[in-house]
Amino acid sequence: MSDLKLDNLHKSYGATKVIHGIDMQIDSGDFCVFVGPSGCGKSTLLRMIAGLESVTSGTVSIEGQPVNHVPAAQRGLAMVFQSYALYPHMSVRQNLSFGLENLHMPKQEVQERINEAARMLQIEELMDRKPGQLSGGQRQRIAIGRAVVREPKIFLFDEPLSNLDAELRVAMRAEISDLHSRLGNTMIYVTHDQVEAMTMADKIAVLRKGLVEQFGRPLDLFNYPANRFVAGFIGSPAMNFADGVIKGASVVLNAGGTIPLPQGRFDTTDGQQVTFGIRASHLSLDENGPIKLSVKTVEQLGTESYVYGQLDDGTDFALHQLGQVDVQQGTVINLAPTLDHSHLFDTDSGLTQRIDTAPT
Amino acid sequence: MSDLKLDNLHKSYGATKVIHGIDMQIDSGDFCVFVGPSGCGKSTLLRMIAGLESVTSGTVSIEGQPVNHVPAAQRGLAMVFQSYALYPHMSVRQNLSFGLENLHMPKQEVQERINEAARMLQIEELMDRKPGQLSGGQRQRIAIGRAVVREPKIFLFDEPLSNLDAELRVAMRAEISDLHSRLGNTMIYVTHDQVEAMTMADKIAVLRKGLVEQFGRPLDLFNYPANRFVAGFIGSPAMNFADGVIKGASVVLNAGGTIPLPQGRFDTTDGQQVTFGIRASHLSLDENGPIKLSVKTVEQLGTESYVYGQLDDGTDFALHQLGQVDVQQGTVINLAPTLDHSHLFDTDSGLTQRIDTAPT
Amino acid sequence: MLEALSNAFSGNSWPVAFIIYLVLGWVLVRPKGRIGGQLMSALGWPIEIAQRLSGATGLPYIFLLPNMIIFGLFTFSPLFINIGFSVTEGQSILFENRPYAGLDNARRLLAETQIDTGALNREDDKFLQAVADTFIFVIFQVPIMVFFALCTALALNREIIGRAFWRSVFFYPVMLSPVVVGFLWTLILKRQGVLSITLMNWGIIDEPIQWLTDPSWTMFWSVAVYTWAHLGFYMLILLAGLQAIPKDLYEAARMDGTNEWRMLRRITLPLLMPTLLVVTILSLVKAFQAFEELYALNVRWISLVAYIFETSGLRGQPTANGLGIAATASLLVALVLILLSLLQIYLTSRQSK
Amino acid sequence: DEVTFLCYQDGNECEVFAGMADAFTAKTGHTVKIDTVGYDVIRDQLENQLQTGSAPDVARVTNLGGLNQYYLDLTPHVDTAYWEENYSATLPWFRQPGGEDAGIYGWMTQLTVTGPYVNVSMFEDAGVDMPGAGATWDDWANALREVKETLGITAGLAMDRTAHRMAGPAFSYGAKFFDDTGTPILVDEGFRKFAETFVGWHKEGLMPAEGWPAGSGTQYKNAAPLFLSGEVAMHMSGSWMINNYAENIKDFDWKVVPAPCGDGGCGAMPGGAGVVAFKSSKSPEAAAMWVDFLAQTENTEAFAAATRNIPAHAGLQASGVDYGDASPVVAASLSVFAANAGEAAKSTPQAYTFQGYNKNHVIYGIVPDYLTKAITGEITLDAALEAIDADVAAKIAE
Amino acid sequence: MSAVWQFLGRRQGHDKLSAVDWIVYIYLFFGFLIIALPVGWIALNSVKSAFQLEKQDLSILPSDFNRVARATVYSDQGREIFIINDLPDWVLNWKDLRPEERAARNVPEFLASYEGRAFYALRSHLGQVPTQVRALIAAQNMPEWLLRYPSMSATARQDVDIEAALAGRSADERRLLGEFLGLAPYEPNRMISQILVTAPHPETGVVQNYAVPKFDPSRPFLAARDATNATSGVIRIPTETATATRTINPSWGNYIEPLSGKAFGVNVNFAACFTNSVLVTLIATLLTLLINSMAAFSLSKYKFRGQTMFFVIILATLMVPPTITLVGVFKAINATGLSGSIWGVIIPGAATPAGVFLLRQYMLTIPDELIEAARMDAASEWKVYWRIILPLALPALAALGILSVIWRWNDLILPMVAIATTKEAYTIQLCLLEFRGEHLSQEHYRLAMTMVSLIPTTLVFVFLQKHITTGVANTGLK
Ligand SMILES: Nc1ncnc2c1ncn2[C@@H]1O[C@H](COP(=O)(O)OP(=O)(O)OP(=O)(O)O)[C@@H](O)[C@H]1O
Ligand SMILES: Nc1ncnc2c1ncn2[C@@H]1O[C@H](COP(=O)(O)OP(=O)(O)OP(=O)(O)O)[C@@H](O)[C@H]1O
Ligand SMILES: [Mg+2]
Ligand SMILES: [Mg+2]
Repeated sequence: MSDLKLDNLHKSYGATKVIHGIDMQIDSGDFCVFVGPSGCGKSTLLRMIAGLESVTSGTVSIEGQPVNHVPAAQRGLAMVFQSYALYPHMSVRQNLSFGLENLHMPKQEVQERINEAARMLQIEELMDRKPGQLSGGQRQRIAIGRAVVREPKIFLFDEPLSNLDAELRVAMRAEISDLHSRLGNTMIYVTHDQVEAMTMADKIAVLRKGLVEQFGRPLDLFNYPANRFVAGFIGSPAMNFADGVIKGASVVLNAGGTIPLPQGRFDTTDGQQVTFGIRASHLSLDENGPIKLSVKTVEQLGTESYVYGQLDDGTDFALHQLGQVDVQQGTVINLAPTLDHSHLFDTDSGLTQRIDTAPT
Repeated sequence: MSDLKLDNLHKSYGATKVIHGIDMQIDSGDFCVFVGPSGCGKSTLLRMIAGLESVTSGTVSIEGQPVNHVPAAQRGLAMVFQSYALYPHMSVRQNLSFGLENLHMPKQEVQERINEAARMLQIEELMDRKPGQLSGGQRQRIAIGRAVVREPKIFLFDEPLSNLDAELRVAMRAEISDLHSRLGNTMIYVTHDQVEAMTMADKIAVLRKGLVEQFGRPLDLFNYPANRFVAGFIGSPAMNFADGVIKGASVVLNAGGTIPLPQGRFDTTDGQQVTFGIRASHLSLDENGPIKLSVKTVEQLGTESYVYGQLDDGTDFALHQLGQVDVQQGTVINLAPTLDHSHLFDTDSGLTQRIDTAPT
Repeated sequence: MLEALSNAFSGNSWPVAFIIYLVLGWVLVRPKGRIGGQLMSALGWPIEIAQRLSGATGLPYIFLLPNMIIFGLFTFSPLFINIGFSVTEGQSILFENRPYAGLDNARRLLAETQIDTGALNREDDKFLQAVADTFIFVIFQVPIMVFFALCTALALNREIIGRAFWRSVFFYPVMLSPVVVGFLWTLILKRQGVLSITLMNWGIIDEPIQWLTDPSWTMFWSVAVYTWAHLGFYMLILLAGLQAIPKDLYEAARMDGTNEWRMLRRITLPLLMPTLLVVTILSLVKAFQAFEELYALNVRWISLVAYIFETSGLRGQPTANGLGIAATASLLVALVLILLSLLQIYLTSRQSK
Repeated sequence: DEVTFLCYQDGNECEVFAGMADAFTAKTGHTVKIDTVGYDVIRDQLENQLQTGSAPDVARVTNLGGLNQYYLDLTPHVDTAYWEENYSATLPWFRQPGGEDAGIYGWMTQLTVTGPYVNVSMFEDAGVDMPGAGATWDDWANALREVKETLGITAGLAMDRTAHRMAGPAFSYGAKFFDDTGTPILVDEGFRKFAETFVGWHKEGLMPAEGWPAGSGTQYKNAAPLFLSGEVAMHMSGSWMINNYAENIKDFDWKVVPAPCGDGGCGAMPGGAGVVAFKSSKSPEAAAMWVDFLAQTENTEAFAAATRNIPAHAGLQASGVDYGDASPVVAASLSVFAANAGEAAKSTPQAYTFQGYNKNHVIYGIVPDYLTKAITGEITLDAALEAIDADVAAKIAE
Repeated sequence: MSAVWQFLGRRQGHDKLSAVDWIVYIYLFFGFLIIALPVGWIALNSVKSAFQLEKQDLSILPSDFNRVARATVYSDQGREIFIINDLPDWVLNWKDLRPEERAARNVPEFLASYEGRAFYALRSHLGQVPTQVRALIAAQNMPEWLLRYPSMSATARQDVDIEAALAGRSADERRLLGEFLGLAPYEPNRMISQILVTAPHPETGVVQNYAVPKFDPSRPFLAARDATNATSGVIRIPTETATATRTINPSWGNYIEPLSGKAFGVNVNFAACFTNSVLVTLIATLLTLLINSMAAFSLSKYKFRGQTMFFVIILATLMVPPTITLVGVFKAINATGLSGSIWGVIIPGAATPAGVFLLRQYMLTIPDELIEAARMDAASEWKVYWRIILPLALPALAALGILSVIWRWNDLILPMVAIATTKEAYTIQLCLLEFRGEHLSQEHYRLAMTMVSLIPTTLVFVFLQKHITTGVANTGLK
């Protein structure tokens, strides 16, 4: 039972309010990812959980116990830093044992834990090197190892992959997921890369400006975004949005074109200003399609192709197709949305107009 | 006629040979991209063309004239550097005019050229700012602007996008393509990102260890890679490779499984050691498929999914599917290759065994 | 004011030559643009011309040249002149009046008996005394200063109120000239100075102490004042070193449950080691050269440099062979200092690898 | 021609010269450019300048014999009879050692003599009578001890830190300084006796810790601040101090007393600064004329009166000088010093030999260097005396 | 109050000051005292009068005790010592007055109001004796040698008949002449100022005024003379029972006189010293920046044969100060004809190895691409240097500039070697040393001028503090 509960959490730096009241319940064993644009408060939130940052108001509870005033070291958490924060002057072994020695743990046990962690992370041959002699991926493993040996209730990761190159990131992503499934610990993971979020998380919390916009399973966020922000943030390329007005059972786009809405899916009123949303891969080339796109760039990647262009009113739109498409720059093409995958948001509030919710 | 010819070009730093003899003919108006792994000599080659690096042997000719001994400034080229190399202490206007002033061009003309470039690149409102006050994308435009005002015969770009974040890269990619189509200049562009290469190039030169492995149009390289290196380098995720032996008209994989080969497509001999290649998106889930994959990770990105795993002999294999797939980690799945898109390379030489070539 | 200006620029051909040089440059290069730019363009005309004539190959040497000329004239040639003095004898400063003496000066400096009179030599005692005293000074001064510089840097690296103010306060003595430092402290430490009198008023001592010349105090105060004057500089370097230690290491250590003392011992000090090394060696070299402050303080003992200074007779009465003896001593000191600095270069370059 | 004149001053000497230069110009048409510098420069830099050929034409120097090799012989330019008549006592000081040199090299601007200043008020307050004429150093030491005890002052006697001031008392104790051939024999019976006494005075506290022990090496140290601040009752200094004391002492009475005596006589060191012309001068004629001009009786008298110094001019010494508005105290002090010089010439002629010795400056520094160590107990007195002998021998060997 | 504590105690992440914080603040505060007190002490002393400094008076503020006059008069009754109360200040301070100030006083009229021994004391004190004697001799046609008599040699005195010359003079005239000539029983009368203290009489306990020579709290007793009853002798009064009053009186003249060249006994003109130092500092710094940056550019941005050698040489000699090779430096400066002018300080000091090192390290961080871009832009190498490198190295140049200002301003050795003989070229540090004269020490001027010499560096410090701390720290040298 190493669950974590945040209760109306606030944080201000002097007059600057950074976290505006966050409630969250993270269950034991969950892999929870915090995503959000830069500066939204992800790191701050994580550091408050870790105890590195004081709480302005609200409660952080671990296993039901409020820990607001418990020092970082005694909360039973471990943190993996973005830059890993390995002690550069200590060997890998010393890096791993340092925290345990601070607890005055018997040598014997320290040794055992380290060896076990080393085996698990396959870093046995690196034990006597210094961090400076390791590659990025190896360092990452040591940083995780340092957390693992402490057998924490909860792991915290603050953008642990953002310093790596693309290739290594992919590999590390897999390793961390793997680790999670083996250890079964609660993990909280901060990133602003939503590919990471989508592929690793059991639950994702999307943050914006110190508030949680949506908290749920990845595919639920993808398929049932609660508002326009989440819809735009989750998924790559970002969802296409076009403003329009409800006319009966259809949306009339400001750029021209009428899109019929599936029945009973959206809760709309006539004349409502709405934003229609559709992902690039849910569009198809269709001579009769209601959406007219002036093509600006075509990117042929071999196995897939992207077409970028603008609607008549200047709204950017993108099309994503598998395989190689036969579209020329400068032409105008017609696109049809897959109606099942279309979204509708209130233009003013940004809230989804969908009635159905994700299956639980 | 601003074509560029490289003739048996060599470069050594002391005893280290970096470029081993490169012949290449780049036509006027072409957008030519050099790709290759890190350290393969792309930058060196570009800098030799620019005149920033001396030529050890061989000739660089521009418009038919050898320019080996012409100083950089007088070759009529312009270069956009990876970090842009904007003069941080000068305003945008001064950055643009610095080179022209060095040529003692009349003030009037300098002004005109700058204004024109500014208009073209839409940086008119930025003219009095310093580079430090600009966003990454804006800086990029200034760097290009600095090249444009010199009205060079040839543009050289050395990984101009590698410092940008993913989003901006996509946008900038499009802008550079756009600029090329408007100016019609010859452009040489170095990158090691093959997405960039694929989407921007008229011609791609794949370099490895100081030699050109293949030089041709992007889709030709994608569809008809000349050897295993090019096949593995072009396309993302990288092509899957599995070693095997030719048995009649089929390949018997070392990991088990027999794959029939399309008739008349490959030039093989019985018992030949070959490497079978197939892209992740040219595999499909098929209960009878010859390829058995133990699934290690599944990445569901919403619109597409990747499945990573290993064959029986430990070879890594990946599957790429549109949409969301229903595969569980730890299970074994069967895959069938799309035979039309399969590749075959000699294991020793790595050369393709394909008979047909790209249409010209 | 005006008089000083005219004194500075008249009676010497340097300024005139410089103006001619500039005008020539201006004519040759014909710079355009703003006045500052024109000046700079004109200033560099030899380099411009050289590049036009022969390309870029020789340019690095030309860029080095002005510095190297001055450097050669006033830093190198003195070294060689000193070698010249050390192998010749006599009282004259002119080489034509100084007969060659081989190693005689070294013997005058170091031998047991005086080679000119056959009596017991006194010079070696003095020199060795200076060496010994200087060593004592260095041995105490360097660790003490490094320790306090470190303490101060550690204190200033904390989140304290008015950090910039404190930093300035501790750096300020570095801005004072040795003359001022000497004068300042003499005022306090002389027999009837504030220190003695205050201590007497408090009943700690019974009669005033001659802090700077009392043999049991002179070294203490030499070290103290020298440390006072230079601490700020090293404090600053250490502070920079401390600030270069990534903050997240401390956070990681906090997560690891490290207490402050252990944080200092296991994290801060090891990571500060490279800087500490630089500081130690720099201050070691500086302490060996200690002279000006001590000279201004009139301390009782004679440092190595003061010995050279005095013996050379450049100030004070020239004595027979004093120049040669001083030159020999100076070469010995220079050798030690160069070895020390090479050690530093070696250690720092090893560190940076 | 222009004569460049490097001058230093204890009081207003250079200003007086400046006034006289106008008269000189009026008389001869040559001009004099006076460069007033600190004494340091004369002592430390002049010889280097001479060696490197950047010296002035004329300078006011104190190292009279030491710079002989650079002097311009004035004989061809001046009335030698006049010079020999009036300056015969001091002319040898400028000459080369050995006695063969008969050149005329310089004009003594003034005669200085060492001697003690006494804080009269202290004696009065303590109720101690000052020893009279002919008293010995021991008498004075006893009297000073009493004053010190009674008033609770720091010390009784202060002395500038140089062998020049110490020489007079040492002569009194019988130190010879030179053997019959004129070579220095510093440490003899008399010297040793005085050195013992001198160290003893320091140890018992009769002499202050701020005096000799406060200096290091061969460094000179002026004890005047001690006297000025009322810390000591007696200052062993010299006639050059009169003006300073007359000017600056406002809160006690002071006077100059005759040099105390001893077995060896009543020792005092004569000395003074001389104006010399240098061979390297570009206009030797004019330089020589300037020196000669200054040496003329009326000018010398005017100079002595204006600067309140004892003239080195024999005739003026006898006839006295009209010191104008000078306070009677100053005049009286000057005459005591002049008497000291006369007494020394009789009872301790080695004082004049020492003053004329061209390496006396070396000895001035070496003696304090080692005696200080003996005072502070770093070495024994015997070792110090031995060291003085050896070091002097090494330093003057050529 | 609690708000103040809260402010002082505010910290991120922690609620209140820990024990370590307290120790740190105490440490810093002591450090502050150790640094600020000596500097403050100098500042306070710099406005004390010469007299106060001479007396080693350690009171914090510039002040003097209230004083009375003590006179010693010789007459046929012998020596008499007595106190004169209530003299005007100008009489007490007669010796401090400038000639014109003395002339402005009507001394005879003042003297007329006194008689007896006080009159004789004051007549001597106010310098009337020589004047009156001169007048008397002229008026009475007495022999002129009388004026020379005080300095006449003993033998010469035997040749003159002093009694005859004085024959027939009145008692008053005899007394005047006796004081002047030092004829027994007369000696020159004297008058001095003493400190006025109030204390109970040690035996009777009556509180009254005394005159004492020195008020030194460290001495157990004072040798005091009754300031009211003129004839009593010296009594000892315990120091702690005595009180003396002081008047605060800053001597701004300590500053004004040397700066306007009017200071007595100071051979240098401080305004000129200051100008010289400013010139030296400015020109040398500009020159240093120019040639050091050129060398650093060459060493950091080119590859050429001998590069490492040049660099190592520069580094190695970084550690050999001119102090050690002094004689050689002296010869070199002389040989180049620079000695005796400020150029002898400016030029040899311009090529600082430390500066080259600092700039080189900084220039290494400037991307080569910028230089290549400029070359592509057809800029000449000189232009690359001053249009690209110099502006970009500005932070390092600023740091070096500040360092150079400090070095040059505070430099002592080079000026001593190069310009010690030419007073016109003296820098401020040399001028400060001027006070260590042979016989005079003008401590009050020296203190004041020391304060003046601190002004520029302090200004530099205050305004460029940030650059120093970042610039110096990041290069690690001095
Ligand atoms: N010490 C501080 N003082 C004041 N404001 C701060 C402080 N630390 C962070 N902030 C502000 O708090 C907000 C949240 O910062 P935080 O580091 O949590 O963002 P983030 O979501 O982690 O961003 P990123 O993705 O860039 O790491 C930012 O606007 C930041 O400017
Ligand atoms: N100045 C040099 N001296 C010696 N070797 C060099 C030098 N410059 C480059 N090299 C070597 O030449 C090879 C090619 O370098 P180059 O910079 O051209 O690679 P690249 O293809 O641009 O790599 P990247 O993608 O990392 O930029 C590398 O192995 C490099 O180590
Ligand atoms: Mg963050
Ligand atoms: Mg490259």
